[in-house]
Amino acid sequence: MWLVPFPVLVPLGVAAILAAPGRHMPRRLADGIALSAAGFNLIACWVLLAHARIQPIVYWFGGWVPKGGVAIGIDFAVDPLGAGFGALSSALVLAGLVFSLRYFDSVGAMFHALMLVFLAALCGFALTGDLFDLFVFFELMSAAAFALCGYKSEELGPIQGALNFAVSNTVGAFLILIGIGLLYGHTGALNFAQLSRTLVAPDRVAVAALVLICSGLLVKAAAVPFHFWLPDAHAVAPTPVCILFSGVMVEAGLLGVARILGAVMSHPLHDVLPHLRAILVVLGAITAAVGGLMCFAQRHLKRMLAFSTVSHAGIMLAGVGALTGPALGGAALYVLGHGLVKSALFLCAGIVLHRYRTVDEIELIGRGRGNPRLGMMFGLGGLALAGLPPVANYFGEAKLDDALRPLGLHGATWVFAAAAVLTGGTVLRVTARIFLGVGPKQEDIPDVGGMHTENPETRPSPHTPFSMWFPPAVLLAAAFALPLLFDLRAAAEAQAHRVLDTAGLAAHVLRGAPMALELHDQPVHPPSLARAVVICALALLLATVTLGRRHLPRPIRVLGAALAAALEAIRKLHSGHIGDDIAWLTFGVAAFGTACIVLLR
Amino acid sequence: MSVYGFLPYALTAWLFGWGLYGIVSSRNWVHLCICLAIVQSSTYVLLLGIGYRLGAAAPVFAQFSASTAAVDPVVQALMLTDIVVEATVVALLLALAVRAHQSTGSLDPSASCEMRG
Amino acid sequence: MSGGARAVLAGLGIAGVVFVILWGAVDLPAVGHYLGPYGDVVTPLAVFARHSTDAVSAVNFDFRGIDTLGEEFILFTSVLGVTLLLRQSEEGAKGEGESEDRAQGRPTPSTGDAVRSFGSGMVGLLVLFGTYMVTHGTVTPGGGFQGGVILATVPLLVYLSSSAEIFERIAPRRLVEAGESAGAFGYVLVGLFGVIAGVEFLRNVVPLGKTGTLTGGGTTVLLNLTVGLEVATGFVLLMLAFVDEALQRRRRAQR
Amino acid sequence: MALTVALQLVALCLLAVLGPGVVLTRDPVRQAIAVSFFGLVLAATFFLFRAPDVALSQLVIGAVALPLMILLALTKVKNREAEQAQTKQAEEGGS
Repeated sequence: MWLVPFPVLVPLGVAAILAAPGRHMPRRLADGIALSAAGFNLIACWVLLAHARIQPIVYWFGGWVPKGGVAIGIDFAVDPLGAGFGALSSALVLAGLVFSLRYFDSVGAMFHALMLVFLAALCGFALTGDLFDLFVFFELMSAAAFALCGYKSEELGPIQGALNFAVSNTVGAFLILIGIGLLYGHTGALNFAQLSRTLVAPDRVAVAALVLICSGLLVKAAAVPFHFWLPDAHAVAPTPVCILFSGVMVEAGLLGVARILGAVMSHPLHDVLPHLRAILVVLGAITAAVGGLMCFAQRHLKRMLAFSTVSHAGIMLAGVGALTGPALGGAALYVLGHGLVKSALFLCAGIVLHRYRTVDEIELIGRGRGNPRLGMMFGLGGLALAGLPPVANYFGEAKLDDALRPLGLHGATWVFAAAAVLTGGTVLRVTARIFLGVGPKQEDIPDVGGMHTENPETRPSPHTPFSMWFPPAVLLAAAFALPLLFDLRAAAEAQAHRVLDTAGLAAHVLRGAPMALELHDQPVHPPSLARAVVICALALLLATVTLGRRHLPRPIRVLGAALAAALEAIRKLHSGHIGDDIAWLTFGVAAFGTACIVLLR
Repeated sequence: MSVYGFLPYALTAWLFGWGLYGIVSSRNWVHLCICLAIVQSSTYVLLLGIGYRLGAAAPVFAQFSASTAAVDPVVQALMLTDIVVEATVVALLLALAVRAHQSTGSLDPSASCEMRG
Repeated sequence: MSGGARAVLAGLGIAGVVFVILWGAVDLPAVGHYLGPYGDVVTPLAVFARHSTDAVSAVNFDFRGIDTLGEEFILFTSVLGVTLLLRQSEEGAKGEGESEDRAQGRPTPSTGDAVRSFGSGMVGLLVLFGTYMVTHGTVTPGGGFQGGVILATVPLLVYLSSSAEIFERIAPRRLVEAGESAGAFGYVLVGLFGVIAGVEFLRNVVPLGKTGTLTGGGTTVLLNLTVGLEVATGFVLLMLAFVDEALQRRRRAQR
Repeated sequence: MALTVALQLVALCLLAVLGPGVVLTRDPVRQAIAVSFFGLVLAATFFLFRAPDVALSQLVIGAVALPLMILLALTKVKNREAEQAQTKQAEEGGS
């Protein structure tokens, strides 16, 4: 199908046009061109999604079809998960661009060009069927992200964040490259399909490459202990960029892991899959727990949301790492819901910064009383983060829960429920403080020092412009409406089966053999409402308890103080020093590597 | 495996390790960028070793016949991409380092790093 | 984290990373014994199907052309990023005013006659060499990237060996920026020839010339030209971003 | 061929010594020169391993463009430091 390369080509081409002449172009014209390009991408990805439902579309660049099972060129293997990811990315770029219409006072077309390159890289990353091409798009995404992260370069925070981000992710990229080198030396192939056919057993090269490539991708996906760069970068980037970082960039790392595991590794590692699953789900559970606790301990609004992204990334990592169709389908739904909700929340934080000139929870107490619309969006976002039905991530979480229990991973599901309570409860706490003015005027966890707030990015205006509150409202509405409009659950699961069908995918890519669409054998039963309701109620309770802690009986307060002390120990590890970040990163690779070598061989 | 047959792989791990050590222990952002370049050079060595064939010709021919043995051109194409990536990443990092120096008056990572929690 | 704790953590981590790499590499084929199949399939194709005597160039610009598109845009993006990061600082510096005036009074480095004549001699040679390399990518080692970087050193050499004004004259900023955009866009455009002809993106639809000549590789030579333009202008802009302040100072001093 | 192998071994061993040398050079200006030399040896290694295309790339980027960028960045930093020192002196002289 001719449309396949265009989600990459159109944003790149438009970015090239915007870069030089864009500086001498009226601002509104540049806005219009960039918005049209992102809009085109949304439609193109949607069309590809519709077409790929029946069979994945394989597109060989340059017309170099494989010869005798050897891939000569590079292919884009478009499946609905990849195309859907492209569509989500396009929607978020669109939202970010609309939000920035009145947001940045002096923004050249360079900002637009960088956003479009970012979008092209995300789409290419999601669609490609070649290992080295994946790396190229990974680096393209990184280059655009580093520049966007340091966009407010007059301030120290963004520069620090961008430096930590760039160094960590570049080390991650080199880990991936070493892994690619090992695989290529072993198999003489770079195409996913061809690799999966050549690798047959969990031999040393395969395991070492798995460790290195997955570690590199998990740096992007912010799994603990690879996550230290994330809050530093997410908290300081301009708001329209934050939504891409949290909504799709972290998830891109997970999509990469799903591709490596599904399209290449699940066949050679077939006999040891339960061990690999255990490693990844445990990693996900640790990430969810650490992220949730750190989120609770923040008072800087954007940093809080950044840590909640770490927490949710852990949940999604478990969905990917469980390596079953239902779990991966659940993760896909979770990515959709989380991407929309978290972006809406980041944009709301941006509006708060615009209106009240600070993002410090304590300074903001009661300042939002006159703005119920924003407060409602914030509160609804908090509940949606906890999984209020029928938001898309509620279905995702429920599906993941159903998938993990039969695998004997009950413990992890409890951790994920706790993470949802912590992150949702924290956002609800903030909502109550800012928009209702309740709660003590001191932070909930004693500080370890450091940053509370950041400089405003905009000139003040008496009320919120339409272009600023409209995007988060639409994103929130979409998060709730999409699962009602489409039968996402069955579709996600069936398509997720295909991602993990290594042999079928390889035959389809290399020989054009049609893939089977594995339909669920039992009817999809409605997910348990009770669990979701309990989680949301607990999130509300957590917010209430935190804010009303003065009125609690003494023993509970003592318990709380003890928990706070324990939490402070974790907080102290987040020093923001690049040496510490990289030390943790290498330690993570070593630990992950040891676990894989011991368990998979 | 002979010493010759393993030396490039060993050199890969050796350079990767030293580069990481340099990054972790660095007291200067510019120094850190250069250490990152050393880490990256380890990936070149790995790719170079993988595609090499003893006694074969370079993949640039004056005359080519079906029996000509050549080293793998694919890894060389990958290395070309890799080298450009290196230059660009280092350029971006240097620009960020210059900005960090303008904000803090120092190139030391710990000078401007505050406990964030 | 204290220095000691970090050292222990990093020591363990680095040892682990090194171990994983070595542990996996033990099972690789020994160096010098490449087993294929990718390279062995591609090399004859480069010569016979692509009329290109440089197989690396055929891989870069034909078989794996989309990689090179990504690579070109990585450079494009980082130029954009570096310009963005460093330009804003100059706007800030202008606001200070005072430091600008002070800088004006500082002596500018004078360039000796020997350097100057050496430089102008080199310029011609480099332009020739760079252009040759950009255009002969399909035939001999080198190509758009290598030639582009060589061409980018020309304005820099002029800057070092003669006046800032000449530098501005041979590399006016707007023209260089336009060239960069055109180079990046050009790659996409040449790739689109295939789509316009009703086949795949980046399909080599330009008729192939005789093996071993400039036009042997079809679109390869066009792609090399666009990459050469992008890389040359991109690197000039990168260097410019770092020397801009000094350049302005020198221009003022020369006036 | 024996000569090639011997040269390759020498080049690899040289890299093994130079790499840590670059890392351990803590002064950035000296380090830029060291990394330029490292890049030169790397380019020679590529050439010995039959990769002329990559050797050329490495030569122009690793041995020339990269060290040049590092030196330019350091100059920029130094200029600013000198300016700041001057401003400080002027302030002290004024008061």
